[in-house]
Amino acid sequence: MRLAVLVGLVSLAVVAAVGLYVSDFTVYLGNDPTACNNCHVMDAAYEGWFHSGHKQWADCNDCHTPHDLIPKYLVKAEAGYHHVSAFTLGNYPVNIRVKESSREIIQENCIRCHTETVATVADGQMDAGRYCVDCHRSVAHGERGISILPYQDTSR
Amino acid sequence: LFIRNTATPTRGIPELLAVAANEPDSSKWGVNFPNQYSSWKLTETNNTRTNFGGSENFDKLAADPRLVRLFAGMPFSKSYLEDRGHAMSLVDVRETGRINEKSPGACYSCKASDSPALWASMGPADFYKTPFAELGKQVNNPVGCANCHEATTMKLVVTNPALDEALKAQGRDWTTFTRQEMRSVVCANCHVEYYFKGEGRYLTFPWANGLTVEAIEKYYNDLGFKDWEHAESKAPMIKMQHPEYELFVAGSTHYNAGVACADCHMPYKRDGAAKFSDHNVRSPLLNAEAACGTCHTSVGYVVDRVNIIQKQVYDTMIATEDALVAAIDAIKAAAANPKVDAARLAEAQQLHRAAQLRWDFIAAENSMGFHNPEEALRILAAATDLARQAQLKALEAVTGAGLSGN
Amino acid sequence: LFIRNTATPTRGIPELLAVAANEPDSSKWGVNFPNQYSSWKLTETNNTRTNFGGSENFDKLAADPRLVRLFAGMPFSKSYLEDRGHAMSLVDVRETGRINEKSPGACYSCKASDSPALWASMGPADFYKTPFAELGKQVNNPVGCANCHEATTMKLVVTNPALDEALKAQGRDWTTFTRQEMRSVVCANCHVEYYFKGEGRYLTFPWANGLTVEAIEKYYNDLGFKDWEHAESKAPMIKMQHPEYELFVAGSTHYNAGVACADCHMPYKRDGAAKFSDHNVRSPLLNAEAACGTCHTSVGYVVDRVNIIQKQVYDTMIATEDALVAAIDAIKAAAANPKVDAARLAEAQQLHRAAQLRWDFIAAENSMGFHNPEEALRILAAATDLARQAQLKALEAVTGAGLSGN
Ligand code: HEC
Ligand code: HEC
Ligand code: HEC
Ligand code: HEC
Ligand code: HEC
Ligand code: HEC
Ligand code: HEC
Ligand code: HEC
Ligand code: HEC
Ligand code: HEC
Ligand code: HEC
Ligand code: HEC
Ligand code: HEC
Ligand code: HEC
Ligand SMILES: [Ca+2]
Ligand SMILES: [Ca+2]
Repeated sequence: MRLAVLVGLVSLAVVAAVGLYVSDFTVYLGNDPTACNNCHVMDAAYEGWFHSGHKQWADCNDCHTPHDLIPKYLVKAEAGYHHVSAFTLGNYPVNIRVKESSREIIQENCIRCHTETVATVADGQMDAGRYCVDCHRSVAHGERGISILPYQDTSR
Repeated sequence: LFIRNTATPTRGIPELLAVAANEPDSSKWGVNFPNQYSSWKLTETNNTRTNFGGSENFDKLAADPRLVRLFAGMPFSKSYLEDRGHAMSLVDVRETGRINEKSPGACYSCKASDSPALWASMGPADFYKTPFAELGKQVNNPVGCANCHEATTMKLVVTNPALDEALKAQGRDWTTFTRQEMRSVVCANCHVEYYFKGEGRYLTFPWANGLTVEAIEKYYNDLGFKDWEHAESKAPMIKMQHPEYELFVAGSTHYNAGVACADCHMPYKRDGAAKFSDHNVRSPLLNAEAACGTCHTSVGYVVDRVNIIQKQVYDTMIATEDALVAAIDAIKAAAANPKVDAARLAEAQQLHRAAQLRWDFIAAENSMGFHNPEEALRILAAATDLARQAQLKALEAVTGAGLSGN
Repeated sequence: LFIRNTATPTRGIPELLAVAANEPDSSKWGVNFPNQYSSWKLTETNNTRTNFGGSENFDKLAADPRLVRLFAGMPFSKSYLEDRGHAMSLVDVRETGRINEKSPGACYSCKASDSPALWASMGPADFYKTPFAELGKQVNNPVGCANCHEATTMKLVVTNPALDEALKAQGRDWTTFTRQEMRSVVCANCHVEYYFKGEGRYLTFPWANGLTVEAIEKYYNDLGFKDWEHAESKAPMIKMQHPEYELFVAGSTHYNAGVACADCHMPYKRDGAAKFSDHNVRSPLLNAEAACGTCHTSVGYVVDRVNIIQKQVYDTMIATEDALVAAIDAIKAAAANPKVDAARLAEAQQLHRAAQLRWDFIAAENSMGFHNPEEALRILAAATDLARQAQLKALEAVTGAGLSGN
């Protein structure tokens, strides 16, 4: 128990330290998408979002963080720590994927904005066991289909 | 958190009328749910044709005369039309040339929203064995709300006793299925292969060994069952009927990806702000933007693939039919030959049965293979092989063995 | 337009060494591109096996003895191994039992990064007709950089004269192809069906009528070409070889979706910040997270589908082989019969040729159908049908017509 607390404090220190080191930390308290894009590993996600139907409607945090104040910053701290450490240590997968926890946060946000639209259909009597994005596969980050890099430069 | 129980009040339209359990009249349900009702009503007037489907009830026998010989000796050789919308089911079952005085009430099972109420009142057994004409007096509504929904909750439910029994026999309890599973299972109330068991013509699904074509074949073979004796080859035949559900769940791309029948055939539609399930159930190719476009950004690409796949399956299916016709000719010729080897002739007839039930599993299925392209082609390849072997055995029955290299 | 503002793929490090045009030695290129070089080097030691592929060079003839009879009378009946990585190409072509003193230099075309330089210096015609053993003295490097890249620009290029000529013959100019197209076309330098034209053993791709199996069959028939005469059936046979490119481009799901060979076989890999194409070209199933995960959110689902598809294709392919063996037996038996009808026997032999070249188009293709599942199954279904017809014709050649119902 005491150990856990200790670890907690240490990691907090690490978050602060590494965070400040990697990039100016305060922007993460805001909602500016480019803040996410500070990391090149977020490029694909950023670009996808940039070209998706939602750019003018929703920022990263509209979907990726809960919308009651306290949880929002808890998630940010947790994710932020994960991102920074993963990024600095480079121990993240080739293809970054949302965690189940993020999926559920996102789902809540879809419904939050579209309550009216889905009022009728979200009134099922059984658990659907599926997410909005199982169908709306490209609303958030555009087409996942074709490998992106070959299209980066048409110069050659 | 998922699309799940939110308080009833949030439903698009507040209930105006309490609908009785198993209410046969869809218009009564429609008072509460005008969008679903009016879209369902459209299935009455749909008449657009697609390459291999659509809602124009053209004559399948005229389109492909081979069918007349393949079904020789049974009603499908007399009358077989392309199917159309749910609201036409009653008209079509009454107008078909396949109905005669011996037809049982069982034929109404999947054609009327009166069925659930009648099953409840008179019991399935009596329903099935009552003559078609007589039962007809109590049947007035085509496939409708009561065939898929529970009136009080609007839940999707298993309404057909045959499906309930088939699932129970497999030790599966549909009341525990997820909503997504029910979006396909509700179609299995009708879009499945069936037969009438025994004298009572009891409606039964042959699922005891599983849902693959091989499992269904084994079921019928173990039972020593035949739908009819082929008029030309005298083989004991099985007629397969609309196994949409069975083909789809056999490891298809979409089924394994968690997609349901309703996703493609009842895509959401927008009415002002709120969206609802389009109850104008028809070929998704007539509505591809909504039916496919939400999951597939390039609708042109997927529709293109459907056309490619359907042509591949159609060409392969026609080759199977030619092989079946050749087998029938050979068996007929052999049987007519005085010095025929009876044992080998019987083998040839068994091969004809095995080949044609496989072919029919794909031919009677209504997506021209799209619901599960690889499985459809695998089955057709086996059917052609068996048909040619039937032809060879028939030859051997006359010429003696050795020659054919079997 | 897409992803415009991100950096172009960063090459490991700035160029240190100017690489000469067609430089055969990959290690020289490697000085500039250590990531690509070291990953390419891994193809030398890969030896993991998958259900139907992988990098262990197991004996295909032992795994499926039917092949020995199907290839009776030609080298593939003596030696046929599972393929492995690019860096092993030279070792394997030299160790195979298919090489003899009559083998032409043409066999080195797709086995060495020396080929482009030699084609440039001695000219393709001389390269091809020089005896294998003699040309071998100038060949020291397995498939490598020079087979796919232009040294000065690192562009992907067509290096094989046969591909260049085949495309020209179709009026297509590869220098105008998009980068994504080249990510598949570069593989077509080698992963295609080919034959040696005339006395000079000139390496040629049979593409004049198109790339489908029917178009290739027509090409060979018009030419009256045969690779060998079958030792048992005496039919004029065609040996198909690794038509990966042809099968893939025949309207496959992935090709039509704009996916390239390199997307799956050379997925991007990360080295610190830099991303590069993994040059450890192998079965994507050994690297599914990267190979499929870029586009498919559920890797488990797609790998599962591959297994289902490959089993469907394998089972269907084995049925075709049994039909082919039966046909060979029947033709042999008929030919041995004194009162055989020569004309019908010849027809049977033509049917054997047509059936086996279709089967081989899928059997010699290395993805067990995955590159284009529906097309693979369509072709196998046709092959089985033709094989059984060959068997029937052979019978007719002895018993006379009428009986078989053909
Ligand atoms: C409209 C809602 C929405 C917005 C706005 C949005 N995302 Fe996402 N994000 C999603 C969804 C949905 C997924 C994928 C969930 C899934 O695949 O099941 C996702 C996945 C991701 C992933 C994981 C990669 C993957 O493919 O699973 C990253 C990284 C990401 N988003 C970052 C961002 C960034 C950075 C921004 C802002 C530039 C952003 N998102 C904006 C909804 C959104
Ligand atoms: C410090 C660099 C960095 C920044 C800034 C950053 N990310 Fe990430 N992000 C990463 C890395 C690295 C991963 C991979 C972590 C893993 O999957 O193990 C990741 C993964 C993700 C994922 C998928 C994993 C999950 O948590 O579900 C999402 C979603 C995501 N980031 C969203 C965001 C959003 C939204 C922002 C801006 C508020 C953001 N990122 C800013 C580096 C960063
Ligand atoms: C911050 C609010 C917000 C969030 C979060 C959000 N949306 Fe939206 N979305 C909008 C607005 C505003 C529009 C445009 C008006 C409209 O069409 O309703 C829109 C449009 C859409 C559309 C129609 C246009 C298109 O791109 O196809 C779909 C579908 C959609 N959203 C689905 C989703 C899904 C799925 C999620 C969760 C992954 C989501 N939305 C999250 C606000 C949001
Ligand atoms: C079964 C597949 C499916 C699921 C699950 C699903 N949708 Fe939809 N959604 C559709 C279809 C189909 C449409 C209609 C598209 C059209 O009209 O072309 C649609 C339409 C919409 C629209 C309006 C788009 C427009 O054109 O204005 C919004 C917003 C939307 N959905 C949000 C959601 C949200 C939020 C969820 C999760 C609660 C969700 N959807 C779940 C299939 C789905
Ligand atoms: C991925 C989408 C998809 C799913 C899921 C799907 N279908 Fe289909 N279905 C199609 C397409 C496409 C066709 C071909 C329509 C045509 O040829 O015009 C079709 C055809 C049909 C037809 C014939 C339609 C006609 O035009 O006469 C029926 C009946 C049918 N499906 C029932 C079902 C049932 C029952 C299920 C579930 C067991 C199901 N479908 C699942 C896409 C789908
Ligand atoms: C109570 C029986 C029953 C149920 C339940 C049922 N169907 Fe049908 N369906 C039929 C009958 C009967 C027809 C043919 C009607 C006719 O041709 O007159 C039909 C026709 C169709 C057609 C062809 C329509 C056309 O225009 O060609 C499609 C598509 C279809 N059904 C899909 C489905 C789907 C998807 C479900 C489940 C969501 C479903 N059906 C549930 C009995 C049923
Ligand atoms: C298990 C449910 C079920 C039973 C029992 C059933 N049908 Fe059907 N019927 C369907 C479905 C589903 C369709 C639509 C798909 C199709 O046409 O293949 C259909 C379509 C039809 C059609 C319209 C297309 C055509 O074939 O002309 C007729 C007529 C028909 N049935 C007659 C009958 C008769 C007569 C019987 C009794 C011998 C019967 N049905 C028993 C489910 C059933
Ligand atoms: C062929 C089967 C079938 C028939 C017939 C049918 N429904 Fe449905 N209905 C469905 C399916 C499938 C859903 C989707 C349920 C889900 O997603 O949980 C649905 C959903 C609904 C919903 C929930 C909101 C929505 O649109 O998704 C209502 C309300 C509804 N139906 C009313 C009706 C009424 C009224 C009728 C008669 C006019 C009717 N249904 C006939 C299959 C059917
Ligand atoms: C609810 C989502 C959903 C809907 C609706 C849907 N699909 Fe798909 N489809 C998928 C998924 C998931 C896959 C598997 C490949 C992948 O992971 O993208 C797929 C794969 C495919 C493929 C490739 C498989 C093959 O055999 O080539 C085709 C073609 C296709 N879909 C066509 C359609 C058509 C046509 C429709 C409409 C009638 C449709 N889909 C509706 C989700 C969907
Ligand atoms: C969509 C992904 C994908 C694409 C695109 C693709 N392949 Fe493949 N390839 C596979 C898979 C999966 C296998 C099966 C591997 C196995 O069975 O272990 C395979 C197998 C192979 C093999 C045999 C590998 C072995 O294990 O021996 C070769 C050679 C090959 N592909 C070449 C090609 C060529 C050349 C192209 C382009 C014309 C291509 N592939 C396009 C996925 C792909
Ligand atoms: C210069 C000729 C040549 C070119 C160009 C070429 N290959 Fe190969 N490839 C071969 C040969 C030869 C082998 C077999 C080597 C052996 O078995 O010794 C092979 C083997 C393979 C294998 C099987 C590897 C294993 O471990 O089983 C795959 C996969 C493959 N190639 C894919 C590709 C792809 C993808 C491309 C294009 C990006 C490509 N090849 C380009 C000649 C070539
Ligand atoms: C057009 C290019 C090309 C030509 C010409 C060619 N090969 Fe290959 N070879 C390949 C490719 C690609 C592979 C890998 C795919 C496969 O094994 O099917 C391969 C694989 C092999 C292998 C390893 C697998 C096996 O079959 O044991 C041997 C040995 C081989 N070739 C021998 C030869 C011989 C001998 C010749 C001349 C008669 C020849 N090759 C001509 C392209 C070619
Ligand atoms: C089997 C064919 C093949 C061989 C052999 C090959 N490459 Fe590549 N290489 C490719 C393909 C395909 C790409 C992707 C090009 C693109 O995306 O435009 C590529 C890309 C590259 C790139 C660009 C950066 C990147 O990683 O995408 C470099 C540098 C490179 N290769 C170096 C080499 C070197 C060094 C060798 C020899 C050790 C080599 N290649 C051998 C096919 C090959
Ligand atoms: C560059 C993108 C990309 C890559 C890489 C890719 N796929 Fe796909 N895949 C697609 C697209 C696009 C479809 C078509 C369906 C759709 O639109 O979602 C598809 C469809 C499929 C399907 C459904 C078709 C069928 O016949 O069932 C399977 C299975 C599949 N892919 C497996 C794989 C496997 C396994 C790999 C890796 C070896 C792979 N894919 C790599 C883009 C890709
Ligand atoms: Ca129809
Ligand atoms: Ca291999």
